[in-house]
Amino acid sequence: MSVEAIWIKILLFGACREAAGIEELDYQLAPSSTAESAWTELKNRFPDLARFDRSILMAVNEEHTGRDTILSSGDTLAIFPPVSGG
Amino acid sequence: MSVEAIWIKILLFGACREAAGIEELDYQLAPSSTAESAWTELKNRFPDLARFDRSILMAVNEEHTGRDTILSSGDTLAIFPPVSGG
Amino acid sequence: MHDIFEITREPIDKQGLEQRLLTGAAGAMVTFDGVVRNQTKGRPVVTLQYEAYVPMAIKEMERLGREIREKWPDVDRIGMIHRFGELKISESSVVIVITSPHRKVAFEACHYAIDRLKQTVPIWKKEVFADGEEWVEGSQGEITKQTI
Amino acid sequence: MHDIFEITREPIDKQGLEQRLLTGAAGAMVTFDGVVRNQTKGRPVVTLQYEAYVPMAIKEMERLGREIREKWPDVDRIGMIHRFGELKISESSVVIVITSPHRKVAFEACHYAIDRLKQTVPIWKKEVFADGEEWVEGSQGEITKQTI
Repeated sequence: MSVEAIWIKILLFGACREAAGIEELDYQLAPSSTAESAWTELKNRFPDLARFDRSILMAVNEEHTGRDTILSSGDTLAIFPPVSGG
Repeated sequence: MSVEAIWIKILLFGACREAAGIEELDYQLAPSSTAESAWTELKNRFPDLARFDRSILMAVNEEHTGRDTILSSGDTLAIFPPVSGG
Repeated sequence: MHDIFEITREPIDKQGLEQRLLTGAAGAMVTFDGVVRNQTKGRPVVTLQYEAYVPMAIKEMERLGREIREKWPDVDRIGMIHRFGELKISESSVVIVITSPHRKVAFEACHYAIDRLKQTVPIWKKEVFADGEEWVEGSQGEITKQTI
Repeated sequence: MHDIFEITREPIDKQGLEQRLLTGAAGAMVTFDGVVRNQTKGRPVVTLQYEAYVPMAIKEMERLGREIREKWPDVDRIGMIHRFGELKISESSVVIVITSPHRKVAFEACHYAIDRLKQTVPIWKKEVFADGEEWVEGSQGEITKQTI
């Protein structure tokens, strides 16, 4: 990875957290990585996440966001299934 | 009044009660009198009730009823303005 | 069925009513609480005075309960308490609680219940202002049309 | 504005929430209380486990509050408390209170609030049965469409 690599924090919730067996990770990514590319790396590391591929939602810094969002160093990327509170 | 006269109880509520200055009366009526005829007699006795003529509602024995209901001895006739609870 | 229909002079025990109605079958409880507002059309209200034809009011609430169960068979429990006498600002005049497995039925039935209660249950209120008092006019004719 | 948005592990103090929100301007208070049902599709439930992304959940509830005030400017106060952790049958997972001068607005806004909360606020629940457990599936895609 280049010297301009970015560090982000990834949070997992609900069934995603349970499938990965972890709720929080610090992650190094190439510059200009998208939320989607972070997800791809995460799936490689935790293959049980693959089944959520079509359903997951994402938030960056506590705001709902799309998968094509470009991440910056210090961002918190949350990945979770559709919400089911109430 | 004939020997077959009927006795009913009349209850007044809300603005009607206040206008008549009374909440309960025992009343003697001719046989086969209607609720409407009881109301007419009541207005004669308490002229301040006349202004409610178009708006009053009636109940006989605690059931909403129309003005043409024929009364029987022992009935309770309640007369009141449109309800405004809640 | 353990529905609750009451007319009382005492302050309404809303929490108690809710607890008496809650069963394991309920997933949603919707509560309507009618409270005394501090003004009517800009005119400050001092108190509201409620008058009830008590035995008939209870019968009409029970009738309304049956009507609700016909329209929304999924309703689990129904509770209605209406207070009478003199009420101060922010005191509750009426509380209606509906429970059901899912929320849509509870919302619809509770909204319907208070709308109908205001048309059919024989209770009247008078607004007391600093400089006078006025009976609140009910909406005329709706009882006749719908319940006789 | 003194609206209330909270996420808590403790039992929800519904009565306390209602009291904190009641002002003299209110004539109607509508409260939605979501409680744990004893079964799902006939299968007995033992407990529900709720998980929340707390800081984001608060932000989303605040956003929902702003959305409600835009749609219903007559709303007086908004309160929402969602609980997380392990909940038993008949315990409240979420309570939403809306007050307004008149009842229609309070009913509509409260119903809308719980519908939207279930689409946008990052909270998840798992049903625990006697013989296993299952995450409840949320309705997908509705957040994306409506809030981004």
